[in-house]
Amino acid sequence: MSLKVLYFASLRETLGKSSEQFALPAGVASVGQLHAHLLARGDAWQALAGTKNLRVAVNQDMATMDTPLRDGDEVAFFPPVTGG
Amino acid sequence: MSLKVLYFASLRETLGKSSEQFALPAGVASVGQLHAHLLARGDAWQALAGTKNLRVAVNQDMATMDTPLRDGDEVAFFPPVTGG
Amino acid sequence: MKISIQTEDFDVAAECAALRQGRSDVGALASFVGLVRETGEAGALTGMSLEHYSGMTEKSLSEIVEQARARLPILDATVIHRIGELRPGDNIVLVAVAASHRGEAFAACEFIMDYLKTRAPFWKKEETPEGSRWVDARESDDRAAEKWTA
Amino acid sequence: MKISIQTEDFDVAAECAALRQGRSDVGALASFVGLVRETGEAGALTGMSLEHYSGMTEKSLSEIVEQARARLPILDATVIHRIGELRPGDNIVLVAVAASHRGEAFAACEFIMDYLKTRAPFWKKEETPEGSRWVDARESDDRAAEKWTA
Repeated sequence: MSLKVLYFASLRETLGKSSEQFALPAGVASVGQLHAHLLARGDAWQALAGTKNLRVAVNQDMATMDTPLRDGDEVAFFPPVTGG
Repeated sequence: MSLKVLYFASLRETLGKSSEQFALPAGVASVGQLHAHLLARGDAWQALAGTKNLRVAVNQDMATMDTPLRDGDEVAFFPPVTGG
Repeated sequence: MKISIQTEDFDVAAECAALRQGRSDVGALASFVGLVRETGEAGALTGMSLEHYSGMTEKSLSEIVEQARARLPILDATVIHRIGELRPGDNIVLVAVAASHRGEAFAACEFIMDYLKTRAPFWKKEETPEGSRWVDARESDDRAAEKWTA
Repeated sequence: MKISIQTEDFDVAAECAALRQGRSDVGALASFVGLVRETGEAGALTGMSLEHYSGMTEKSLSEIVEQARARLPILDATVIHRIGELRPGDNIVLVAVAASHRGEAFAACEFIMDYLKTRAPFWKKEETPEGSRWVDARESDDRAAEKWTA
């Protein structure tokens, strides 16, 4: 299963990248599992756990840790929004 | 005691005048007494009684029938406002 | 505070710009424009005339803006109301409020409009193909003004 | 409905005029402009940069306007949000709503702003003489949005 993952704002800066495309290992089938997979990279990726009220969107709709993932999905992680 | 009395909108049209200056007879010392005095003129002046929710201002402040009158006051009668 | 009763039209952008001019603390500008609709209480409109009580109108609008300031931490406000002969689609009234935050700007703008509608001495007369008629006051406007004292 | 995410400034008067264009039923135009204040959470500001999630932003704003329409009898609405580098005093966001009556225009304009603030994927970074910092989300914005579901 291949996903596009996006990072915004402070998270983008901390991780040093705004997006990546990668093939997921077997067993990663939900946002929560993707989150754990990324955290396991260590180092800067702890920012995903350290961001207060981390938000996630799947295919540009707000999602939760339980949201299932499908091949080709676009997943975005970001801090609470501050526009307007 | 001399007063200036103003009429606005439908009341002005029905009465055929926008203002008048006149000396009040003794005993007319409140808005309610002025109102009764004007009604007693008969004819078109019944419009003062017939105007639904008639409003009155004394010296450009909203007033009631109980508001006392003083020499030189400006009294205005008008229907409910409809600006904006 | 700017209060103006005028026959001429107004420029919303210019009035909003004037409210910000020379201030560093404006984060929110709420504005409202009321217009002559093509259809009124008496059907299709060909025009509208607006009468007011000169002197009391300015006093009344100033008091309304002062009440808004007393209730809400706003920075400045402008009220412009046109009088005389207007055509369908014409602007009637502008209320613009500058504040640091949006909640206060919205609330003050709506407060001023609700009070203007029920307290400022203006009267509208609608002109239609069948003749002209004075607009009746609306109970919904009274209710809108009452919500601020609840 | 017009939704625009852009680096350029906007013209409030032109956007309001466009909302009325060709319509005979507009009696009320409520608008809101949010601006960069000279003082932010981190003290005096020298600038601000606005990042967004291209694609989701437009989708999110369209959905917010559709929700406003579903709740309130409004005629049309425009939302413009700037992105990129802004200076103190610059416009950030415009929400303008056309309706027949003022109550709906005010409510829809405030609803759209409250939802935009808490749901549309924009992020502000403030620049100060001491450096730059991402703006924290405010609890007061969450409460403002929650009042619409009470």
